[in-house]
Amino acid sequence: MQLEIRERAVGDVSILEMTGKITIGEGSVQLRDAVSKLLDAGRNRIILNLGGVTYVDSSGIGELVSRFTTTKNSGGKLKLLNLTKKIKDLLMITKLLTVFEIYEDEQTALESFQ
Amino acid sequence: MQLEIRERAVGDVSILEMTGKITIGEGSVQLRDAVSKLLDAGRNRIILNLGGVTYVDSSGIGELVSRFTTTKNSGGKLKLLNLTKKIKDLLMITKLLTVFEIYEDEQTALESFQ
Amino acid sequence: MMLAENVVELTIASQLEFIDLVTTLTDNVTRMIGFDEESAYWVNMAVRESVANAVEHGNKYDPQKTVDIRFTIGVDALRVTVRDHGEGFDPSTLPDPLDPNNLLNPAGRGILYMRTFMDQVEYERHPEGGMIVTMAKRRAPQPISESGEGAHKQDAVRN
Amino acid sequence: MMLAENVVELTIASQLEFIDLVTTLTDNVTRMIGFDEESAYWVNMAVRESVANAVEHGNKYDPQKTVDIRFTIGVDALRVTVRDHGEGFDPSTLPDPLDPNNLLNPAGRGILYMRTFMDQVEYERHPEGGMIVTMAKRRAPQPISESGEGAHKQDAVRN
Ligand SMILES: Nc1ncnc2c1ncn2[C@@H]1O[C@H](COP(=O)(O)OP(=O)(O)O)[C@@H](O)[C@H]1O
Ligand SMILES: Nc1ncnc2c1ncn2[C@@H]1O[C@H](COP(=O)(O)OP(=O)(O)O)[C@@H](O)[C@H]1O
Repeated sequence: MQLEIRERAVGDVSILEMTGKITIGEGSVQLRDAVSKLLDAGRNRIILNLGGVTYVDSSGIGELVSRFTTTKNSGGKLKLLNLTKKIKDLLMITKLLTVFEIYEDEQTALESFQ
Repeated sequence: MQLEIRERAVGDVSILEMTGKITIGEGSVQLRDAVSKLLDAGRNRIILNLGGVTYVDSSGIGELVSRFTTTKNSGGKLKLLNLTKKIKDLLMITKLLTVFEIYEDEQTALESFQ
Repeated sequence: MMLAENVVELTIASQLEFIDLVTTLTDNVTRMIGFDEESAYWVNMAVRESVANAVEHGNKYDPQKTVDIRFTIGVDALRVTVRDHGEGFDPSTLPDPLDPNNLLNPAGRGILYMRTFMDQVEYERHPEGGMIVTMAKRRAPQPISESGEGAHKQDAVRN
Repeated sequence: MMLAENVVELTIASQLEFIDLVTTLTDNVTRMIGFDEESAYWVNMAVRESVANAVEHGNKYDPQKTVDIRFTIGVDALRVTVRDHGEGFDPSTLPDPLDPNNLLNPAGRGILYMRTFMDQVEYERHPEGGMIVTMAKRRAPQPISESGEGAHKQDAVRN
């Protein structure tokens, strides 16, 4: 398994704790499926905790962007939590740092939905 | 470094504690050099502690045999200590289990030199 | 059969499952020649992107077509070429992934990755078909061998 | 360019330093197809011996000559071929390393290793020169795919 995703709910906010690699094929598909499942259940306030994600290829970055857009189109929001130095580098290189809402701690991320 | 060798002396017995792989090239050469150094210094009662050796290719087994012979020819003895299951398998396959003197604990190995 | 002494070649069928084999080999090559963790990580990523493109866009997952990867361990740099057997393309006509209008595109960042992580990236059409991309990453300066000229070739691989 | 979809090929120059690249690739292939730790360990060792022989006895360390390794992931077995570009030899004329008179020989156990660790080992002279050794290791029986025939090829690689 490239990527492990655990789901947790805090009120109407869903947190996906992700560990592993988001890469072309398996990892990207798992991310897509996990977000789809939430949106299908009407849960469109989503935090992706990327603290355990060590590697995101360009397909994985694309998948993050897609899930961001899909969630927005469904009237919700998808935010990022706990970026490692490497993933921040990748978002900077791709000029996506300002596209995403990014948080350093869970509490602040949760409160941002209020 | 493929192989690490630490030398220890207990009276006139020298113990070489080996960790890593004994394979063609580097590992085999290190073993040869370590034993040569002892024999040059007149220390020909040698125990090879292979407890930390995870991998011995056919060249490595050949090197063990060579060092056994060289030590014997210099009037000494080279004995083996702490074989892992895999290395025992390899000595069985090559019919060398009965060629070497093999010990399970250091004390017994040391006493065998008395 | 002929190959310079500092070259390693890997050929895979066009399956995404095989990309990990290529990146692991990449890690071993970069470790062998002394790249630091950080450089090795980015070289790994660039190789992944180039091989993924070759499988996906070049060979279009055609199981009969291979991706051919070649590592050349130079004294100054590691060079990696990745060749596919597809129709080729013109990289100068691609949309810019950093254009504000394109930021939300779900794809189109692979070559940007490669150009960012490597010191040099060049695309060519292979004379016998397909694309070949050549990427280079400089090595840290090598200590000058004391044993003179003769030892240099070995150093290229070992350090 | 043509290659079955379940094949991975690696070509190295004749340097002992490169053997670790081959065995690490071997570990990745055996892990990918679900060999247990123990089988993977012995396959690794057999591949090391065959490549070492190709570098040492086959190509005699000639840096211009390659060793070509091919992994074929079959449904029933992993097949590994190792080819060199040397003069070849006749394996039936080799001294038996298990003969009591040979037990203290410093060398001559590599092919014994290979034959012990693999289910099949066959030597041939390559029509264009050099030796080619083909080794096979059976895979554990595969679960029968529920999605029918079509899924089998993928299974060959994935399981
Ligand atoms: N090897 C290739 N063969 C053919 N076309 C390619 C190849 N590599 C890249 N391309 C083209 O360049 C485009 C941009 O590639 P890239 O920046 O890697 O992003 P992505 O792969 O996400 O589309 C691809 O969509 C494809 O059209
Ligand atoms: N690829 C090869 N080309 C030529 N001769 C070979 C090759 N592989 C093995 N041999 C011959 O077979 C002998 C036995 O090989 P092996 O059992 O691996 O033991 P070792 O390599 O320790 O000699 C070698 O010494 C060599 O003469």
